[in-house]
Amino acid sequence: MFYREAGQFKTTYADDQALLPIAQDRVGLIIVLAIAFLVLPIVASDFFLSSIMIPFLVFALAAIGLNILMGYAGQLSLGTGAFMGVGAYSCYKLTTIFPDLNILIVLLLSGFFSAGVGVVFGLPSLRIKGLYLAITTLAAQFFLEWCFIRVGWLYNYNDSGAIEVPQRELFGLAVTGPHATPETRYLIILTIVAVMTLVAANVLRGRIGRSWMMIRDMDIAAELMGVRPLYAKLSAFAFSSYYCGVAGALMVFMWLGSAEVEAFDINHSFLVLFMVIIGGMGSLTGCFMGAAFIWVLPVILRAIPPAFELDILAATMEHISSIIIGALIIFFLIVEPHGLARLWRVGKEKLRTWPFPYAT
Amino acid sequence: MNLKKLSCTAIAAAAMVVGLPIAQAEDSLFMPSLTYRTGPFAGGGTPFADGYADYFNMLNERDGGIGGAKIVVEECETAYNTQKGVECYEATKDKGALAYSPLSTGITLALIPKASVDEIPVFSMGYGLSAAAIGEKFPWTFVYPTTYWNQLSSILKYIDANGGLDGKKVGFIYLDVGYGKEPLPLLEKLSASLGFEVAKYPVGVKEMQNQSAQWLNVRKERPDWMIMWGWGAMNPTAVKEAAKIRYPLDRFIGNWWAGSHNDLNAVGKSGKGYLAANFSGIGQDFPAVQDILTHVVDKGNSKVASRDDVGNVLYNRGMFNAVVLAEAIHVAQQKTGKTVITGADMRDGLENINIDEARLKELGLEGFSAPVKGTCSDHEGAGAVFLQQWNGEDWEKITDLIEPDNDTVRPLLEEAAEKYVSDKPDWQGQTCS
Amino acid sequence: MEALMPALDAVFLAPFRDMVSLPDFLIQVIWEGFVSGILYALIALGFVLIYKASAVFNFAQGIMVVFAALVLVSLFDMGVPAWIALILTIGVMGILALTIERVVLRKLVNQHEAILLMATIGLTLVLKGAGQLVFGGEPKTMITEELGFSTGSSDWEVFDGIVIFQHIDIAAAVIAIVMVAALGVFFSKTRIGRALRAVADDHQAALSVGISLNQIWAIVWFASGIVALVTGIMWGARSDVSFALEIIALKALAVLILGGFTSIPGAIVGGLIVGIGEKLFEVYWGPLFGGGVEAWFAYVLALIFLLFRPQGMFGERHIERV
Amino acid sequence: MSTALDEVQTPLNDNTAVASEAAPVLLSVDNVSLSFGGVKAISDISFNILKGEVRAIIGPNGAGKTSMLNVINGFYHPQEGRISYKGKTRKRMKPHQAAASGIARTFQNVALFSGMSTLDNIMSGRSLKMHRGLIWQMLHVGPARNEEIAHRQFVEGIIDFLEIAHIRKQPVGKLPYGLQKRVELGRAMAMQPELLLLDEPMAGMNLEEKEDMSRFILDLNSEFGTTIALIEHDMGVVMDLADRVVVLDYGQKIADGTPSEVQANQNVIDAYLGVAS
Repeated sequence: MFYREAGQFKTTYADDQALLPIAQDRVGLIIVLAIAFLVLPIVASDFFLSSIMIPFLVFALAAIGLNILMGYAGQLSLGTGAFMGVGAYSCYKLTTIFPDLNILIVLLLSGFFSAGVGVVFGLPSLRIKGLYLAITTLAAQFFLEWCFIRVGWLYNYNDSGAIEVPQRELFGLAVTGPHATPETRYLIILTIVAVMTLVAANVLRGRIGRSWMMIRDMDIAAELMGVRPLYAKLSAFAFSSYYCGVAGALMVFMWLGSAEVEAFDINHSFLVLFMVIIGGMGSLTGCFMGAAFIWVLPVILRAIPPAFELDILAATMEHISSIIIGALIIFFLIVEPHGLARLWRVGKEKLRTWPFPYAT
Repeated sequence: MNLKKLSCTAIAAAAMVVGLPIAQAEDSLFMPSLTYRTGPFAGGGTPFADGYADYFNMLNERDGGIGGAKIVVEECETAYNTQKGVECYEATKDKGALAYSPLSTGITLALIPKASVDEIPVFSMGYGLSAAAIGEKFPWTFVYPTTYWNQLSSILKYIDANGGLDGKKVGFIYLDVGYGKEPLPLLEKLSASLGFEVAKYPVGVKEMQNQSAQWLNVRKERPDWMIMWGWGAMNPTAVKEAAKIRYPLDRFIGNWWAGSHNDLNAVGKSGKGYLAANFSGIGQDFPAVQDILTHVVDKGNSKVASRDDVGNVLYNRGMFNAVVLAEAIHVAQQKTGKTVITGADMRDGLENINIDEARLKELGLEGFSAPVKGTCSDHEGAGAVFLQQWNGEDWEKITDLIEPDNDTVRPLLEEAAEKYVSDKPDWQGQTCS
Repeated sequence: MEALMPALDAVFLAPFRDMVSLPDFLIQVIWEGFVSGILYALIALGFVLIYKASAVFNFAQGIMVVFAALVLVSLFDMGVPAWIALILTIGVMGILALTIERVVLRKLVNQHEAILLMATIGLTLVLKGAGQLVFGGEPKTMITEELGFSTGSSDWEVFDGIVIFQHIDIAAAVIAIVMVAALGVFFSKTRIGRALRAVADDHQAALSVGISLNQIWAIVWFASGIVALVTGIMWGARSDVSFALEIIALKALAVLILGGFTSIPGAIVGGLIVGIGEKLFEVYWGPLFGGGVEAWFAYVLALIFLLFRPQGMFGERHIERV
Repeated sequence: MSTALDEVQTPLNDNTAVASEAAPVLLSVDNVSLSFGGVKAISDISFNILKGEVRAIIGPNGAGKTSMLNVINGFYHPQEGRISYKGKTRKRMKPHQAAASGIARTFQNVALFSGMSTLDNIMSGRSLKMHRGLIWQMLHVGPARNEEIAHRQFVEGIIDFLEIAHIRKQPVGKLPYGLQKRVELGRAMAMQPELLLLDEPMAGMNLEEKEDMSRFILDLNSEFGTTIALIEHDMGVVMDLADRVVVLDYGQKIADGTPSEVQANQNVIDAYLGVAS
């Protein structure tokens, strides 16, 4: 009823090309951002911020990274976890080598290392397509995991073999390490994720984003239109891996506080993959929806037995959530391969045409 | 689903967001239990979690709790996964958690800095960071009864007593993660001072069940002894592979996470002779274990699959974890005079713990383990371990307690602790008189 | 230069000197590689069967191996005699195949192969959750002896040393060979087998043979379910039955790259190359890298191979048309 | 204003040459042979395309017509022979190089970017004309935004020309076939090509759609002076549109000339009778 675009006329191409051409969407986004930036840090509990919101944002960023590669450029990757790892280890090395460098700069710089590694492992994509490529990204995953274990230099030869986040301050406020409050960490991640999402949206609607989608939809035609597969594919790998790398660095520095190689194992690659599938391939909104769904669903499932005073083992709920997520992946692939994001859009379309059910 | 339950859920959800403290019963003691009944290591996590929960439940049933306060055990499933472990920590710490036993090196490393800020002790019993034995540097972390490093020195002592170490070759097969690599620095230092050679055989987590290459190398290099830092599916596979290449199993010694019933039941007769270190008693022949059977298991309040599982190596170890924590609560209650204590009180309790032989007997655990005694600077106790041997069907204790070589190990631990805090300028230590 | 020579020697010469100096050991290494190669090949075979007939890249093959073995062991634990448990397990795999065909595949006909792959990843999650829910997460012991396999070993004295052959490994090799031969006969001699081959080439053509696509899919899933069961028994006998096995199954993906997605001989040869290659590499070159190289050897080998021959060993070069 | 904008604002009809025998040769194919694993798809074919003309390539199924187009725009590399385009002779060229030198094409089986909207599909034809780097793209302000808007303006011109304004924002995957073909033409037009290769632009269309498409092709040729090479089965259309026709059969050239000459050629009649049902 309120979601109508009637009366909103675009008078310039610039207006028409805006990210959110419909006024209600813009208002909605502003409200969401206002809640995220202003309300949540004040009212939400530490647990909600540090165990739900922070992981959600980290995974949303990683999902954006994978979605750029998979949903927009059409290159299937199972190496997300390892690329996140490259970001995390780079961040650790950078901040221990240059302890005085601003931590935000370090976080953003560390993405470049994973972008570089992403390009190297993206090289086969020039000759290999589809499932074959997916399997070669497994090579990246396992080889990098091995490096994280075997190359002691990466974790400063710690006895524990783990990277431990040192405390870093920004304007006298601890932003990493145990003394950083959840609110501080949350706001920093939120800012980084918001800005990086905007940047991704900008790139995706421009020439470069279009060249990725061209390669995805029909690589031969794209090449005949003058897109160079070399640049398009490698830039997609670089861009995607940059996002994954920053997400990995944020994961360790702003959330876990320390990490062993398991934090970047193949299961994380799959976790992010599920987020992209369920959220919707080729949709940035979908990345947030998918991340929220996959991360929050088990948390909710875990809260059900106590709420109903049922004596169900935590482990049982764990298995059930695995079944549910698996079944939902199949369900979405069958019913709506474009995931939650498409359902959301369909819902909005219904609102626009309400009360006429069949108008386009 | 009726309306009342629905509204309960909604309120719980809202409470979760804004973090209203979910009311705990007054005068109760909240003990979170980070379990891993799922995931690749579930086989070991399940009996441990059962023993832990059953002991506290037994105290509730038999004694009405500790000092009159009931113990509330809340399980949170980590699947041995660091992220979920951190989540469990965040979810339970505000409910008045008294101590955490993270049960995975990864989670332990993540919690050590967090818990010290939140003033909740971390009790990583015989795992985690060996350097945490140094109380001056790690006021909030405890590793009773002993560390990996001291355990290794005990094992080496046993080898030395059975044919000498000098000039020998010792193979070290380990899970290629932080846990398995933990004792490497000590092993290398001791090999130089004791004059033995070390051959290392890492086993990747993904290759746990595919160890033939490592054992082929063992066959080639013929070490005189093998020591294993293994966990989960790695252990039975290793013992099977060792038997396959006809390595003498009585020269193959696992650490205390590589010597449970779960590991060797799968191997059966072919694992006969394999040795493992242990610090907690085996079997049901302890009054405390009998009490668990009467008060918890037989009443159907335990999660164990069968009554026979009680008394297994890992079950008893989980129980021992609870014993130490219960004792710490007891000490803290006596020191403060309060029934309901805080994390900080708990820390004092742990630091002043003293489970000597008389106390073990009182607890119904005579001969169960070496005495556990802590001080401000010693968060480890440098307890002794014994060796047990698999007879094809069950574990048998074959040695007396073997004291570690703490004089050698302690300075190395101090060095490691120093290194840990060196790049953390804001680290809070404590001074011990 | 002088610093380089020992390094070159260590990489290019020393391993071969090692091999020659202990020939019995070399044979043992190759045998071990051969046996694990057979197991990789069996997993890959399950993939190939399904991919050939339905172009579904079945990521769930690894978990099906675990699932089949768990069903077998759990039935036995419930008191069912071993051989009856085996037959019942085959029945369970049949029901599973029918269910997968009905609930998942039928709805996804003609979808893009990436979508089908992801559906099987979803299936993996479901099977993993359901398996742990029903059977528990603890590792279980394979009922090797109860099924009539010897757990002993035989020695072969050669080159002044011995090579040890586990009977179960020999059995695995024999069963694998028999199974591949049986599949070969099935594909070339039976009506259904020929229809399966026709399906691989052209769905319409298969329909004209008078067998519905749905039936064929159910049959291939069932067939690879049986392959999974055999694999599960063999691998379970070598270590134990646990969900940790699932990750090892991923190596079959590397095998597929070498052998091609549709070639049964390719799966076998690819499996053996990966199995033997990774053992030789780990034993003779692994120490140079600090060990543990088995974790990535198969994938990196596949990656390098792909760069030179993207269509696999036995695949035909694909000509793109517009 | 930046150079990118200047380029965009150049009128479409900058090459005003009209087809005549005197017009310069734009592309010439000399003795080209192409085979796949021993099977000859094209053998020893030579012909040329003059600037500004509409050149048709016809022949029965499997005559090698599409292969010929693929050779011209660099998708296939001929084993023998040479291709000269705008006076430059080459043996190999990559498709994107062909695109950069002004060759655009459409496909027999529509090869649109099915996940993208009509507008984005046609915008994709502007890829080579857009130059703002990654940094500007990321910020999407100033030059990058202006560039995007300028090209949008240009693309809107094409949308008007092809009368597809109503499907501007729709994903092309779900459009009817005839419209998809039109969008594909629009995408090729957006490249402002000197040489436009059309592979069966009217296949599967009804009469009305064919008439529309013919009108677009003729307008494109006469108003904007684009040189066009097209493959078409409908002889009526070919005779109406083409200035000159080359006929292929079994990979060989059997005739070349004006429509009426070709129509009278005995080889052509035989080839068509032999294959036609």
